[in-house]
Amino acid sequence: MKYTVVLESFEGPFDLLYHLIEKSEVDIYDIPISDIADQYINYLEKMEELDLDITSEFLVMAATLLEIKSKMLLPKEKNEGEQLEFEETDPREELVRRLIEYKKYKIAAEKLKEKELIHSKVFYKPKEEIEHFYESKDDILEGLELSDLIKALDKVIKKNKTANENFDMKNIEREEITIEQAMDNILGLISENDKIEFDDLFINKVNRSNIVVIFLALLELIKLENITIVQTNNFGDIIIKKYTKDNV
Amino acid sequence: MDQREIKSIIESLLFIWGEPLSIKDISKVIQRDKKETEQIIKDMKDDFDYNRRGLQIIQINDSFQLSTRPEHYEWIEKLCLPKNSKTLSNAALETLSIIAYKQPITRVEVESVRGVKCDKSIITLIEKNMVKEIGRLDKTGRPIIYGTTEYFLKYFGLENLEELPKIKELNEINKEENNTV
Amino acid sequence: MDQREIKSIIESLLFIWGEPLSIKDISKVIQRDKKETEQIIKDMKDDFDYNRRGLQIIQINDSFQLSTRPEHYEWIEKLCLPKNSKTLSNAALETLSIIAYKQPITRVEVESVRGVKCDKSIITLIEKNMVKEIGRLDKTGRPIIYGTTEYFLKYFGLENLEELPKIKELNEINKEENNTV
Repeated sequence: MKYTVVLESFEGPFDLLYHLIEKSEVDIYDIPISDIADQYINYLEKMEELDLDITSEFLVMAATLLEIKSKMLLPKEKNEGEQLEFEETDPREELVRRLIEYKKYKIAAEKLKEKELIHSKVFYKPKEEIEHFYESKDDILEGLELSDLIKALDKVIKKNKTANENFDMKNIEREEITIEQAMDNILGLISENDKIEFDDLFINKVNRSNIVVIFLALLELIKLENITIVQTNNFGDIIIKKYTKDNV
Repeated sequence: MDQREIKSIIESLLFIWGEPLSIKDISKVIQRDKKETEQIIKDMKDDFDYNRRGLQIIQINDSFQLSTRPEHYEWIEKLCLPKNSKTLSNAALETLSIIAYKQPITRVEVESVRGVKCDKSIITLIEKNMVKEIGRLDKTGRPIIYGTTEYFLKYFGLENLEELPKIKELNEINKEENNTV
Repeated sequence: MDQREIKSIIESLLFIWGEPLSIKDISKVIQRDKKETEQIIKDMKDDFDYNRRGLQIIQINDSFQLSTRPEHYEWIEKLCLPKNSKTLSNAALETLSIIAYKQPITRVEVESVRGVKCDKSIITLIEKNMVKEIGRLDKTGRPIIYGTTEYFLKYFGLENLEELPKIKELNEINKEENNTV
């Protein structure tokens, strides 16, 4: 049976390198390059075995480590010629500088994470709807067109971009109506119109489950003696009326 | 948990709830019985008044709500007047568009999209018969669920809600516009 | 109008506004200069803390906002589960901290510190409104310069950029660590 080695994930070559240095408990200003380079390459090999994606940055770092390693192996030149100044600098210097720079921000990121944790527990209230101070209630909904509605929505979404991450546009589905809602709708229609035709209930309700719900609502209303149904001849229109003792 | 801590918690509950919150719901959270809870809130009302706080606690039947004080109206008006004349009259329309597309939807959800309280514009929309209550959510506070009316469809010349222009298209328009910025 | 009345008005303004409200706007309403206004609000902050109120006043640059207290989170959670945004990934946090400390900064500079590509995490941070483009460098390719937003400050509960953990401290941490290593 294959067993999987759990490899820590690293945010980049510096992250990995720093990890190795800490693990080996060595002085960052005096890194045993040869040793660390081996560990680093070893780690990349493990990643490869596990089929993990090794980005080019990790490989570049491996090359850099090997380059430094070979430079360190070169015998120190004697104080001759112009090369001397160049050779005097420690080949690890640039790497160390960058490592320390990286570590600073890694620590900062950890501190920010702590703050994030605390402040994700704080809540605000939305702004009150102060536009209302100026709206004369009468004319706001006069002469609107569909395009005004769309523009308004578009505006809201843009204005409030961050809050709207969860305004999931792709998954908006029309919700099914419940039997209670359907009953309310039917009663509403009847009180407006006295009587309605059965077929009228299903106009626009193309969805099959809605049709079932409306039908169930109708049955429920009959049972509750809220409505009554009349059909004068076979295959004629079915009329729905408010229930009264007279029309039974 | 001492009395002061409980008051502190109740204040934060009222703050984030935004609309009337029932004694029942509050007492459940703070794990005190209803009578005790009511007494604590009445104490708080007095504290608020005594300390001339900028907010007051108002009671509506068995519910409580935080609000500003009427005597501060003129100051609030000063804050709001110059800034917002631009956005005038769009509140109701924005609210309506969100309800139309996301129905069934609660007030809190509408507000989280708009980023602004919407209680007043929802009342306006109900008065105008564009929006109606279509039920209540079965959770704490039993928040009302809103949807659009038949009149809404008629008004905008739609046969049904499926006829609303697809939001996906809207999304793409947004994306394009963002790219050009 | 005495100090207490002013505080009361400011409390109601903050309540109404909901979002960060600038000292400038507040000072205009209460007709005091900005310095005095700021002092009054700072007093209020202390009052709120001292009285263990359920709300707190937070500062973001030159603006103030009312919010609940983090220690009440568990109680609020019992009432309702407010929308909890996902926290940032480590990659995004690293990128963000580099931008925060070194802004204004280009993508290439961020990448040279992190040693990895950062285009994706920068896009994420822009989408989350933590980071924004603040201009372009006047050199070949005119690379974009990035900086943090006000929302970034609020998200991490920072009054301003000076409140970021001191880099000096970070240096000391390094030294200490080096000694122990």
